[in-house]
Amino acid sequence: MSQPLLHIDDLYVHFNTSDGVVQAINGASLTLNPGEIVGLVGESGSGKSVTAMSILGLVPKPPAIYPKGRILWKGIDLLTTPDRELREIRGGEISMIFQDPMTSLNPVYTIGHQISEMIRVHSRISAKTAKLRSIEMLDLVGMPNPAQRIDDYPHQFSGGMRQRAMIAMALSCSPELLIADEPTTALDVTIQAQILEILEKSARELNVSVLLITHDLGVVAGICDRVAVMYGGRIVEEAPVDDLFERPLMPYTWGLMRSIPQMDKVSTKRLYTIPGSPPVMSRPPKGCAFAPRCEFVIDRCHTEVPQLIEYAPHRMVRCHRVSEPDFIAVLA
Amino acid sequence: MFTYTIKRLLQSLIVVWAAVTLMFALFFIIPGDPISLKSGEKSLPPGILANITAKYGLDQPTYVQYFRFWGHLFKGDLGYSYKNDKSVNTILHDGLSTSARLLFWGALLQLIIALTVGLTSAIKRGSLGDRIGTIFTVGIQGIPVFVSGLLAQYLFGVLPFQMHWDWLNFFKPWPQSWTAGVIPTDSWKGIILPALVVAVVDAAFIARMLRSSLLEVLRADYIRTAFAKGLSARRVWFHHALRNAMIPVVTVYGTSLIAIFGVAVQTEKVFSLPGMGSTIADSALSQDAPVVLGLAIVVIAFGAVVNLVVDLSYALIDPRIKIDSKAVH
Amino acid sequence: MSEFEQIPQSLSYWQDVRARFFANKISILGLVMLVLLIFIGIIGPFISGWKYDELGPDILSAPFQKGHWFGTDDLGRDLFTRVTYGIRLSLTVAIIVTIISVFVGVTLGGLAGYFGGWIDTLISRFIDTWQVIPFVLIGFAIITVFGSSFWVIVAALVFTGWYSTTRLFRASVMQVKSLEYVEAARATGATTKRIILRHIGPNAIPPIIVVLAFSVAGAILSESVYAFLGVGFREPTPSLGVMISGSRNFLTEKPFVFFIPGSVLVLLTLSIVLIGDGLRDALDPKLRGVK
Amino acid sequence: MKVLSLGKRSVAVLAAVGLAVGGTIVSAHAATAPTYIDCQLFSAGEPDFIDPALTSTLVGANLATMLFDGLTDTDASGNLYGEVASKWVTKDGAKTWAFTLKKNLKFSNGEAVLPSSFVTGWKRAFAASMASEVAYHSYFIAGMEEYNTGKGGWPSASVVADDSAMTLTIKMVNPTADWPSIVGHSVFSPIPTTMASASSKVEEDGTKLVGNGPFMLEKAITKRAGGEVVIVPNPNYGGKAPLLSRVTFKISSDVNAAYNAFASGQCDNGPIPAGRYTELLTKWGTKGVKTTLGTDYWGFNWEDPTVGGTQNKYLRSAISKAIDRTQISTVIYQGVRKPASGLLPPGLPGYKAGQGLTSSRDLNGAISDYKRWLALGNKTPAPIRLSYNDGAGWDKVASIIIANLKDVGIPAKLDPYPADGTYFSKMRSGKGQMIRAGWFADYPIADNFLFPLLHTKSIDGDNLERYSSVTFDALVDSARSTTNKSFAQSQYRRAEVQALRKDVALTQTVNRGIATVLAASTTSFPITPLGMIAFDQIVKN
Repeated sequence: MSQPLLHIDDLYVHFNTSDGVVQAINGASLTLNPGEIVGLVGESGSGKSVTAMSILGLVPKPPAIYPKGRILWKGIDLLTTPDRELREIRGGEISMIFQDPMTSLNPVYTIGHQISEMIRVHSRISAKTAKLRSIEMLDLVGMPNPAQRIDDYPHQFSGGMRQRAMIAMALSCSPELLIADEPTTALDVTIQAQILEILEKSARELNVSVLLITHDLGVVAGICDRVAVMYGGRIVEEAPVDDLFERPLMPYTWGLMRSIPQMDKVSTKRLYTIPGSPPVMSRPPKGCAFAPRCEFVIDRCHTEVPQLIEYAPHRMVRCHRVSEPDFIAVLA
Repeated sequence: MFTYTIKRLLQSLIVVWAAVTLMFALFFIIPGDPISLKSGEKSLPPGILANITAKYGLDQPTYVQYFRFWGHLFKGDLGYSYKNDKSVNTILHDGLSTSARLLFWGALLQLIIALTVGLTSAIKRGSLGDRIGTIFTVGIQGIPVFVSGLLAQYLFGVLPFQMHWDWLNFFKPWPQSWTAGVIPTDSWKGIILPALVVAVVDAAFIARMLRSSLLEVLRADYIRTAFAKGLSARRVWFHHALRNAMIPVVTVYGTSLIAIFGVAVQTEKVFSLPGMGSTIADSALSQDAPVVLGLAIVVIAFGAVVNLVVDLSYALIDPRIKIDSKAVH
Repeated sequence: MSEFEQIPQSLSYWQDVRARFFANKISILGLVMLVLLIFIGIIGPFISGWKYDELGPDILSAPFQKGHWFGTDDLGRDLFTRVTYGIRLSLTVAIIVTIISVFVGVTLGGLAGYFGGWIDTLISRFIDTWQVIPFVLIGFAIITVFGSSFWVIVAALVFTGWYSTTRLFRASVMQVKSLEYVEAARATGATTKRIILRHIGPNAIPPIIVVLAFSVAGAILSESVYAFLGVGFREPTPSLGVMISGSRNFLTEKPFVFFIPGSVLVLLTLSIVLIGDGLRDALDPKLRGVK
Repeated sequence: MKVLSLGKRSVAVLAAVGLAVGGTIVSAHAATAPTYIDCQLFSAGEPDFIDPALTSTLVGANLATMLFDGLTDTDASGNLYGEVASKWVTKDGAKTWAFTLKKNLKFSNGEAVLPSSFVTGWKRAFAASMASEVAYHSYFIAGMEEYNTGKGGWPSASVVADDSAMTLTIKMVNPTADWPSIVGHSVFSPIPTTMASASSKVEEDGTKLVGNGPFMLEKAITKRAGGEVVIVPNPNYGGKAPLLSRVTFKISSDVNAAYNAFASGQCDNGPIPAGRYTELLTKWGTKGVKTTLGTDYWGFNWEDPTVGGTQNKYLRSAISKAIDRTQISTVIYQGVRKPASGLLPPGLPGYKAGQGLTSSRDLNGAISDYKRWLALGNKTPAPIRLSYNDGAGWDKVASIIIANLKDVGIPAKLDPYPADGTYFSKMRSGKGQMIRAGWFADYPIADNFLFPLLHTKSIDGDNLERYSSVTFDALVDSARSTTNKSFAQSQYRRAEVQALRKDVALTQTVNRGIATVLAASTTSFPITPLGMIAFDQIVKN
């Protein structure tokens, strides 16, 4: 196997706040290969966004500190890369789109200006060429009349169109990795599917890896090759998407799946909800972060953090009870 | 944009007309006897008073005076001082040459100080510089201009002399080479301290406004986007953040430009500068209505122009403002 | 990073405001300063042993000499007594002016903001007109025409201050009016009076409290400016502006005559500005729960 | 050299207090006579006019008298002398005055000064369209009031000029024994024919202002703060030539700025800012201090039930005796204005000291007078209002008087009026109780004080007290209509005693004075009792 594109190696991110140290990430590891679309799933507060932002160095320091770990981008540790080089990677090799297209575009500049600006930062081309390239990109993401609309301001677009423009911008410098942080959360349900489709289509067409961050397993199911589930600042399970849906190995993943409404099964039962609330990361539990909410909790879970182990090829899981066959059967 | 500009221009003209009429009413209708200043310690015989009244047209009904006033105004004639028959145009010209210099440097310094302090304290948030900046900007708001003017005179004139701190003395002639022929020597000497006094109060306010506005903008999602695009911090601050942060600041700057006249009056009084402000103050005290009114027209028109420019620059800075609707305010 | 911050235990809005205000060290400093100044203003004249217009034989005597704590002015009057009266005068004038301005502002601004339409247009255009006339000119006009008695000065200060409160209250009413729950109240058929009193009023109040503080500071400043320029209170009224104006001639030889009333005026306005700053931060719902 | 170094030191300090008005120091002149730079004259803002037909202020008149010579003038010792006139006579008991003019006098443009030059000047000055504030001085001449108010034509029978005989004959309305003094006022200046139709705005182009005085204008006037007026000797002047080759008047926005310009070495003289006399006189010496023909006083409203009328005389005398004039003089004027002993100022022809009730404080007398007043059935009055026009420092004088009265037990309070116009019109209509007033002589004659200030005919005019006494009026009237100078003088003195001592219609406080700071190089700086600086007689080393 060739060198992975991105390898997050045992990453820790803490925040110094007035309430004490918030341990947002406590040893997360994740690998992305070229051309792969990987989903990173978790509740809000699980650290998925911080992980994504850390890749691009967008977490403000202070208050953030990185006590341990590396983020290797084609073998280079992004955490220690000087700002000047990091800037070239940002947008040029790794680009990112955000949750709220309403606020993620600068309201005082035209869409065209904002896309061209990105292009011209990363390649020495004329303004005119950059504009043509922008129109081309908008066309790629399915923007109608891109040549005219390029001179419009963000407030003149609908939410879906703005997110298309964001995708166009993110892809305009032919990055190798696109981080999409909840790209559809703020959009209407009808638009969500379109955007995901455009995202997948464009990524496959341009051979761009995607790290799709979402709290919605349904989104992941549609387009991802592989899924990593995050809870309490750690990756708790990682698997090819089909395997995961077929047989979750971690009680949290299991819970998540049961809470998805299923259209094909008619059920009279109430929709499942995971009891309790997410851990407070300024005072994280001593053992497994999920232990207080887990239906299958054993004493050991409260005292000892389980290790991420390879349960089967390409299947990683972090649970003390994964070695118990009965337990696995229950989850399935 | 064009129709909007025309519409706003007309609105400004109406505002100027209304404000001037208000001033006219205050000075010509209510007191009734503006000639009283002629008759000071020594009383004047009625015949003499009648001659003077007729000379200034004050024997006419008020509405005739009012229309005559506008008639003359359209011809560019602001009338004549009751005090010494001097043309108000000349008085205005004389006062304006001093005030314009003071206010130009004052407004410029104000902008420079405000931008420097506001930007650095926002960017270096929480640093020692930011804290000093905050104390400076909060503290200065409690100091009225005439107090800071006198304080400046004490600190940069009296004290350095008494302590023999020649390097601090703003009133010592400065080396010729400093001016390098750009501005006449005595303009520099005369104007730098008053201009600083003019600048500093509202500069502090604008700096605070800019700082909080910038901090709010820097938290915005599109700033994160800009960083994610691989832009340098400098470009993000100046190209993306500053322009957005300027929107509320422009209003404050406009208001402060209108208010700068009040500041100028005090500064000119404190520093004995023969500008518009001190002229209006003296003329108002002696009820020399033509001078007050003539100079007030200029001040009012200036205020209206500033308002207009502020409104138009909103539209330029922020495309979200729909300039063809009246939702500007 | 708010998603990692703890949600504070639920407090009522005003408890929360109070907690936040008292957590602000600078506003506390302002409050302490103001209380101290008011205290001196109240008891000063009783303990100084002089009257504010009592001429003494010691002219321009330095502080802490011959029974004058702050020295005397050019007529041998006790500066401490005059300064304490100055605090009383400044605050009295400023508070009266503020009450009237806020009353005018709330009435006109409320009318303009709630009813909109031609009432709003009329009031807004009037504000536009008034706004371009610099405040000193308004003061000059009113005071030179009607003289400089107490109530004329109050009127001049109201005339220079009313429009900012009006504009602010108008904006705040318009904002609250468009909020969903007011729309809802309207939809359920609540009367105009009820909507104004029960729904809009209480929500538009926080900005008024902030304006109140800044308006008091502004009125103190304006009053002193008028006095300095010779159109406000005049000798021998112990206004701080009058004292500072009279001190100009002694700046080189007896600077304390300037520095004493000057610093009292600065401390007075500064303390109120600091309190206003603290109140604004404490009342702003956007900052609620954030330390 | 000690003085000089002291001066140099204070330069920077004082320059700090207000910015010195711009301009450069004129360096040593090539001409033999020294040049002179004056910062004193126009130190309180721009002059009103320097056109003699219009100027109503001391500073304007001062410059006008340097540019124009009238028929007569008063010298620094207060003596009347002929300027253009060589002699004057009246043959009909001061009803008609005939002036004989000096020959060969010229205007600065070369035109001869003839009797008809005065007719030209007066026709212009007293025309209704000029609306001159000082035109009323001409009302002594028969038919001139009608001419000035537009009710009659030019009274050619009253002003007869005979250019060949060089005589000017003037007919008066009433016998006017003091006419030779009155005609010395600058409004009676002659003008050349070129100025005959000059409007009231002639000063906008100052070069058209052509006179016959020792100086002439060098360039157009820039009458504004920061500007200057420059006069140079008139080459055609017939009298004694000035000792200076040029005088530059700098116009300052206020006294502080003017003083700072002086202190920084830009001028040869300057004014003294109020309240700093003592400090500055020690620095610069007292050469420039001079008493002038002016008196400050407080009048009692004759119609007021508390202080007015003969029945309240003892209250008025108590107040008069209670006032500490020395305190006012030293605390407020630091000795520049000296305690006055009567209404007429020292230096005025016919002046006699001690005409008033008292010039020094008499506390016991005041207390006993007050007791006598109370014994007449009066109760302690409501605080007596001391009315004054605000903004000119009178509040301080009033404060001292209130403190003085308190020692006697008489309550009093301040009663300021905002604008001068309002104040005087209110006082004229009888709204005051104790009325702040002052008078500066138009011409050096006793009548100029006594008639306008206290005569019944001056009620509604400058008789702010609305004082009316048959005895007083009879004394003044008899003095006015006689040509017997010593009789007139004794009548005026009796009238002054009647009003001040017997009726106590007013109580004088201080006599006015002028304080000028002078550079060490100025060795002679003559000021006339009328407050005019004789720039043509200044001696500078």
